[in-house]
Amino acid sequence: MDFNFTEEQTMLRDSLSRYLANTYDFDTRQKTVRDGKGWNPAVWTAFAEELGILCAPFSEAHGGLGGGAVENMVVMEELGRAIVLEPYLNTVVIGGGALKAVGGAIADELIPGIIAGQVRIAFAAYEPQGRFHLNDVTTTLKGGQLNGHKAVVEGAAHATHLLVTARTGGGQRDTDGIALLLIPADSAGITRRDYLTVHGTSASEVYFENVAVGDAHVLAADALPLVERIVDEATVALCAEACGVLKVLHAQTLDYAKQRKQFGKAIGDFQVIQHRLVDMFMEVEQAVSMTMMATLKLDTPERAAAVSMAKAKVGKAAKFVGQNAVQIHGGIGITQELAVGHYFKRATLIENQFGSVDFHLSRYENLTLAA
Amino acid sequence: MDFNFTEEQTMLRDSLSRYLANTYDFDTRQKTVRDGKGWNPAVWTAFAEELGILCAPFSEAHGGLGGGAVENMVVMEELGRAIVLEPYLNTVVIGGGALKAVGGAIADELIPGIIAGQVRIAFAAYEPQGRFHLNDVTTTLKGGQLNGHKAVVEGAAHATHLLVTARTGGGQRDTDGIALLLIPADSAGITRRDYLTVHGTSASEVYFENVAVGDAHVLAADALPLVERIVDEATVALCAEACGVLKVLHAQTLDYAKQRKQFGKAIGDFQVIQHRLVDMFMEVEQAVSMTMMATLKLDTPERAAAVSMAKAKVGKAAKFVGQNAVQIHGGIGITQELAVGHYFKRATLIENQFGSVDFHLSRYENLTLAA
Amino acid sequence: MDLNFSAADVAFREEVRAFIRDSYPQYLNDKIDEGEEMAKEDFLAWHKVLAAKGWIAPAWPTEYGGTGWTATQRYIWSEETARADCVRLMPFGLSMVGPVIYTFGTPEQKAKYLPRILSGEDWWCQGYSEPGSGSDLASLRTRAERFTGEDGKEYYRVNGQKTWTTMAQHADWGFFLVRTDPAAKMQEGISFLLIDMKTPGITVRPIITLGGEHEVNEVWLEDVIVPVENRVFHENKGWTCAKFLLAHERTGIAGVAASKRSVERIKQVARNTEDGGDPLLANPFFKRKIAELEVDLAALEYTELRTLAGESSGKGPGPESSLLKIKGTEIQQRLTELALEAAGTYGAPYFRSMGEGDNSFAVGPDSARRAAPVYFNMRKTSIYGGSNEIQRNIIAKMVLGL
Amino acid sequence: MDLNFSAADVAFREEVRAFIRDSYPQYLNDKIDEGEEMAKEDFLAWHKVLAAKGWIAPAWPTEYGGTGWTATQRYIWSEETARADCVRLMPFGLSMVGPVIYTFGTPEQKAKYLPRILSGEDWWCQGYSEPGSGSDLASLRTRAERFTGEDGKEYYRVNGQKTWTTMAQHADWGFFLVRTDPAAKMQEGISFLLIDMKTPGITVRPIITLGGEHEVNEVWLEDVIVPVENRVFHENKGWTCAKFLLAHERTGIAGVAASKRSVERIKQVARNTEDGGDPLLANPFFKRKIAELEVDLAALEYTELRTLAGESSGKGPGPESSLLKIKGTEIQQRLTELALEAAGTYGAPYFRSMGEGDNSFAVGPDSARRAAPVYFNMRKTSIYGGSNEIQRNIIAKMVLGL
Repeated sequence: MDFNFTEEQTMLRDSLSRYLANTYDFDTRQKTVRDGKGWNPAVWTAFAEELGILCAPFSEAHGGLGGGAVENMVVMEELGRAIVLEPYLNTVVIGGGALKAVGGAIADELIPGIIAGQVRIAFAAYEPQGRFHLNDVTTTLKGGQLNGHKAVVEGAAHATHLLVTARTGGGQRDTDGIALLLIPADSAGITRRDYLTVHGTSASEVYFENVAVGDAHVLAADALPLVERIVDEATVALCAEACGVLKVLHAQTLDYAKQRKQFGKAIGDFQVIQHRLVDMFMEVEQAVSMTMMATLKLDTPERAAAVSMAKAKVGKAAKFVGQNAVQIHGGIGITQELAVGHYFKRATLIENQFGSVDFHLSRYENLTLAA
Repeated sequence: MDFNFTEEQTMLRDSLSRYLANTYDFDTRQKTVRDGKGWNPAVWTAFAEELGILCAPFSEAHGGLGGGAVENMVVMEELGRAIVLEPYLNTVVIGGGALKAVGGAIADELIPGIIAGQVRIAFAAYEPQGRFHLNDVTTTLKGGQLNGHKAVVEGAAHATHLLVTARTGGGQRDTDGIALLLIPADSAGITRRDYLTVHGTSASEVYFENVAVGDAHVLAADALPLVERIVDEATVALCAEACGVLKVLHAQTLDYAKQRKQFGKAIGDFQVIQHRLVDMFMEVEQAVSMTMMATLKLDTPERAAAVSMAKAKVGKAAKFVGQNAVQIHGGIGITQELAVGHYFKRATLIENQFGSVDFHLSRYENLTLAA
Repeated sequence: MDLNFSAADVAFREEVRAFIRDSYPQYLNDKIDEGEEMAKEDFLAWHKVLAAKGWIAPAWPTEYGGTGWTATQRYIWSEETARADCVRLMPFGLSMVGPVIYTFGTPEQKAKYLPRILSGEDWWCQGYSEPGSGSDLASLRTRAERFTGEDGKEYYRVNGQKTWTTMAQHADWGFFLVRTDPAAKMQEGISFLLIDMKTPGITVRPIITLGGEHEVNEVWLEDVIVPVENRVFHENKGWTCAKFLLAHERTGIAGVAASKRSVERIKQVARNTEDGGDPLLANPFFKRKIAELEVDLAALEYTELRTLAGESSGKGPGPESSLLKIKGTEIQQRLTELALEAAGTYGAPYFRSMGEGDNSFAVGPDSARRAAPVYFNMRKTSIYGGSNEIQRNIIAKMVLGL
Repeated sequence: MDLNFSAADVAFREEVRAFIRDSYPQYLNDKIDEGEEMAKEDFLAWHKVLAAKGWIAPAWPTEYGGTGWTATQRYIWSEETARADCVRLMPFGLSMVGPVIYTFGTPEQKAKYLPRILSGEDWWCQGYSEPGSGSDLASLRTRAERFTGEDGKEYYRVNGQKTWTTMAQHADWGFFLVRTDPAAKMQEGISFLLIDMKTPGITVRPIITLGGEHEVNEVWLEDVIVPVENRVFHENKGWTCAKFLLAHERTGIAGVAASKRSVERIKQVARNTEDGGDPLLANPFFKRKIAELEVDLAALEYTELRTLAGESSGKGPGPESSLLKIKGTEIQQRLTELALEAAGTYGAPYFRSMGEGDNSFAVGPDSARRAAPVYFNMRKTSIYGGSNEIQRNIIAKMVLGL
C-alpha cells in the first residue's frame, strides 16, 4: 500500500496549480460566467497547448502522459480549487474514458484531437424521466436512426461530438439492449435548447430526430456495463473536483473566521464556530480519503461499491461544508460578490451530479447488503 | 383550543409531585432496585390508599376521578420525573384502558380493584419473533385452551391478571383472528421466567400450556383494532413519562454544568456546552408539545398517526437528551452512583418500548403518505 | 386542555375560506404556479384587498386597526391563508415598524404613519444591519448628529451605511437604528429614526444574491437631514424599540402555515416525479425525509401554539421565541433541500437572466425551475433576524441562565 | 499510489492467518459467542501465546521486542486479528506505559519493566484522572513530596486520589501523574511515577458503571512511598510523557478493525432477526444505517491509512489523530446503538447480577443479552482519553490555528 504521488503526479499538480493561480483568478472566471457561453475557448486552448494537461490520462501511444485515474484525480482536484468551467470532466474523463475503453481506430483518431483541444465531447446519457438511472433509456436507435431527448447535457453547445446512450432493444428500463454511440455534434437531425447551469457552465436539452447513425458511430452494443464503468470513473473524478472545492471553502471560511470581528472578538474565537470548523475539516479529510480509496479501486471488482461509498460520503461533505461555509460567512456568503458563494453553488450541484447521496447508498446496498 | 390544565388536573399533578418528592427520592428508589423484586408493594398501596392516584382516569361510577388521557399524562410525567418503578402504565393505563373500553361486568368487577391497588395487570402481547408488531401472534386460543410464549412481560411476576393477545384464527401475521383475553395470573398452565429489566423493574417470559380460558375471560374477539388503540394510549402515556425523565435529565445536567469546573471555569461557560444544553432544551420542549398533541388527539380519527408522530419525536429526544446528559456529566454520568445514569437508562429503554423511532415513522407513512 | 374548535371558530373558519375564495386575486396563484417571482404590485394587490376588508393587521390592537381576533382565530387565519397559498404580506410595516410605533410612538406619529401602513400606501424597509455589524447589531456606527436648522427646528444629520436592506429599492420609508451618542457604549446611545427614503443623500445600491435575486440592498446615507419628530421613543433609547421589534420578528418567523403548504407541494412534486419507474414518493428514503419534516413541523406547530397560549395568558413573547426562529428556519431550509433533491438532474439549469439579457424558457418540470435559486436564497433564514447561533446564545442566557 | 498488497504482504497475511487458526485459544471464541465477559486470565491467555511467538508488540522498536513489521504488515495484523475476533490486548502496558518507558526511561527502567510487559507478567493500570480533573487533566492534585529515607535513599511520599482507573483491581503496577511542585502552574510541576500496586497505602475501590460492570476504580493513595528511581523522565517534566502518551493513545483508539468485525456481527444479527416476517436486514432503514456505518468506517479506515502513511514518511502522529479518536468512537457508539435497536423488545432484560446473587439465564437471542449494557458502557468512549469536545479543541488550536 502506498498513498504517495509519483514525482510526475506531483509535478502535474504543481504546474496546474501554479497556472490556475496565475491565470484563473475569481474575477477572470466570473467574466467568463457573465459572457454567458459557459466556457472560455481560449482557456481550453491554453490547457491543451501551454499546459498540456489534456493528455494526462492517455497512453503514450496516443500522445499522452501514460497516466490514468490518479492523474485525473490530481487534475480534477486542482480544477475544483479554481472552480474551473471548462469541460475536462466531460471531454477527457468521460469522452476520453470511453475511447480508451473501446480502443481501436476511433480511439486512434479522436484521442489526439482531445489532447490537442480540438475534440470536445458531451455526455448525453440521462433522460428527463430517468432521474439518475442510466438504464432508463427511451432514446432509440432503430434501423440506423436515432430518436429521443437527452436531459441537461453539459457542454453540448460547444462539443464536437456527443456520447449518447440509445436503446436498440428491450423495455424502457431493461439493462440490456443499450448501445453507446459517439456521433458528430452537428449531425443532421440534432437540435438543442441551450441554457446556463446554476454554476455557470452551459448545458442543453438535446433532441434527436431521425439522426442517421452508421456502424462506425456505435462504440459498443449492449453497453450498460461499459457506461456504468465510465460513469464510475467520472464520479470519482467529480469527487476529486469536490475535494478541491471543499478545501477552498474550508480555507476561505477559516480565514474569514480569523478576521471577522463580532462582539469585540474574532468569530473564530467562539467555541461553537471553532468546533464547526473542526467538523468541516474532518468532513474534508474524509472526503479526500474516500476519493483516493475509490480512485485506487477503479480497476478492482469492488469498483462500483467503492465509488458509491465515496460519492455518498463526498455528497454529504459537500452539503455540510458548503452550508456551514455560508453560515459562518453570514450575509456576505450568499451574495454574488464573494467567491465563497460560488464555491457553495458548485458544491451543491455536485451533491446530485451522477446521483444523490440516497441514490448511491441504495446502489451500495444493492451491491453488498443482501438480507 | 386550550392548552391549560383544569384546576383538578393541576391539583393532581401538584399532590403527586409533592408526594414523590417526599417519599420517592433516588436512594429509596435504588433500594427497591437492589431488593430485586422490581417494585415496592408498600409504595403501590400508598399510591392507592394515601394518594389515590390509581383512580385518576376512571369514571366516577367506578369510583374514579372522571378523568382520562390528560390525567394519565399528568400522572405519567410525574412518575417519569422520579423514575418510578411501580406499574401505573401496565395496570392503570393499559389494563384499566382495556377494561374501560370493553365495559360491562368485568369492568365493574375489576376497576374498583385497580383503584384499591388490589388488581394489577400485566400486558402479554409481544412475542419473541414479533418484534414491535402487535399482529404477529403465534399464541393460540383453540377449544378454550391457550398455548404460546409472550416476551418481556413487564410486571408479570406481581400481576394478579394477564392481558393476553391470542390467535383464534388466521395466519401468523393476519390482522383479524386475534382475541384479547384477561386471565388470572395464577391460572393453571402458566409458567414464567422472571428477571429484572435494565432499569430495575421486573419482567418475565410467560409460557401458556393448555391454559383453560372461559368465555368470561375473552374481553374481545377480533380485537386488533382495540389492542392498537390501547397501545396507542399507552404509547402516549409513555411519552409523558419520557417528558418527565427528560426534564430531569436536562435540569440535572444544567445544574451540573453550572457547578462543575474545568480549565478554571464552569463547563457551562463553554459555548459548545451552552448550545448543547439549548439543543437539549429544545428537544424537551418539542417532546412535551408532541405528547400534548397526541394526548388530545386520542379520540379523533388522527389518533394512530398522531401517536406515531409523537413517539418518533420523543424517541429521538430521548436519545439526544440522554446521551448528551451523560456526555456533559463525563465519567460520573456512566456510574451507578448518580441519578443521571439511571434516568439515562430509562430514557434509553423508552426509545424502543412500543416500537422504535423507525417503526413509528413507517407506521405514520403507511397511514398518511401514499405515493 | 382541548384542541377542538368552538362552533364560533368553525363559523369563523368558513367565513375566512369564503372570503379568500371570493376575494383573493386569482392571477397571483397563476404566477406562483409558474414559479414566477412576485413584484411589488403583486404584494400590494392582496394587501389592498385585506385593507379594504379591515383584516390587514390581525395582531394589532383594535384601537389602531387590529381585528380583535382571539389567538385561535389568528391561528385559523394563518392556516387558511397558507392553505390557499396567499402571498405573504411584507412584514416591514405591518409586523415591524407598526407595532413599534403604536407601542412607543407619539399620538402624532401614530396618526401619521399607522393608517398609511394599513392602507399599503407606504412601503417600509428596515435600516438595521451595517457592513461591520452582522449579528452584533449594537456595534452599529451610522451617526446622527443633532442640530438646529435655519428654520429654528431640531434635526438630525445622518451619515453612514446600512446593508441587507430588503426591498429598499421599493421603499417609501425606512426605520433606522442610528448612533446619537458616540461616547455611550454599545447598546446605549442608539436612537430609532423614521426616514423618508426620498430624502436627498440616500443612495440605494442593489446586492445580488446567489440565486440571482435583487432582494437586498446597500443603503448609503450622506448628510441626510431628518426632523427630530421622526424619532420614535427617547433619544439614545432606541435599543428598547430594537429589542421589542426583534422579539416580535422572531414569533412570526416560525412560518408554520407556509411550511405546511410547502410540504404539500413537495409531496405533489414527489408524486409526479419518476424514479426508476416508480413515483419518487415511493422511494422509502425520500418519503422518510418528508415524514420527518412533517413530524418536526408538527412539533414546531404545537410548540408555537403552547407559546401563544402562554402569551394569551399574560406572558409576553419571551426568549422561548428563539426556539421558534431556530426550528422554523431549519424546517424552511430542509424544505428547499428536498425540493432541490426532487428536481434531480433538472436542478442544474439556471432560468434567470445573469444580469445581461434574459434567456429563460421552460425546461424540465415547473417545480424544478426555482429549486436551486430558492435553496440558495433560503440559506439567509438561519443568518438574518439574529443568526441561529445568536438565538442559541439568547436561550442559553435568558432561559437557561448560563 | 497503490492499494495492492505486495507478494510478500500476501504471504505474510497467510502466515498470520495460519498462526491465528492454529494458536488462538479457541475457548475464548466460545465465551464471546455466548456474550460472556472476559476475565483477566482470558486476556492473558492470548497475550502469552503472542509473547511466546514474539508478536506481542508490533509497534515497538525491534531493540525492545518489536516485530519490525512495516506499516502494511501491522495493518494486516490488526485486520486479521479483528477478522478472527481475537480478544483485544490490554493497552496499559503494551500501548501506553511501554512506549513511555522505551522513549523516556533509563536503561535500568527499560531492562526492568519492558520484558515483564511483553511477557504479560505485569498487569498495568493508569493513574491519570482525578475526581476534580476530568478533561482538564493538568489540574490534578495528587501530591508527591520528596524526602530522604532512613536508608539514605531518595523517595516520594504520595497522597491523593485517582479515579476511572481501569482494571486497577487486577494491576501489579500503575503509572501515575503526580504533582511534585505545587507552586508551579498547571502542566508544570507534574512528574510521571511507576508505582507498585502492592505498596502499603494504596486502596482500590470499585466503581460500578451503568451496565453493571466493574471495570473502573477509585485508587486512594495515602502516604505511599515510592523510590525516586521509579520516576520516568525529569522531575516536574512528566507532562512531556503524558502528552506523548495521549497522542499515542488516540491513534489506536480509531479501532477500525474491531468496528469492522462489529459491523459483520450486526449484519448477521439483522439477518437472523425477524421483523414483520422479513429479516431485519431487509428493513430499508435498518439496512441504511448499516450502509452509512460502513461508509463512515471506510472513511475512517482510509483516513487512518493516510495518517499512518504520513507517519511512516517521517511525520509523527500529530493532532490529526484527534480526528481518528472522534470518528472512531462515534462509530463504536453507533454500532452499540444499532445492536440495541436490533435487540428490540429483548434489549430490556438485564442478565447480570445486580451485585447480590446472579439471576442470569438465557432469554431471547444471544446477541441481545449484552446489547444494553454494552451500549451504556460505550458512552465512555466519547468521554475518556480526552473527551471528544477536547479533541475538537485540540484540532481547532493545533491544526486550524484558532
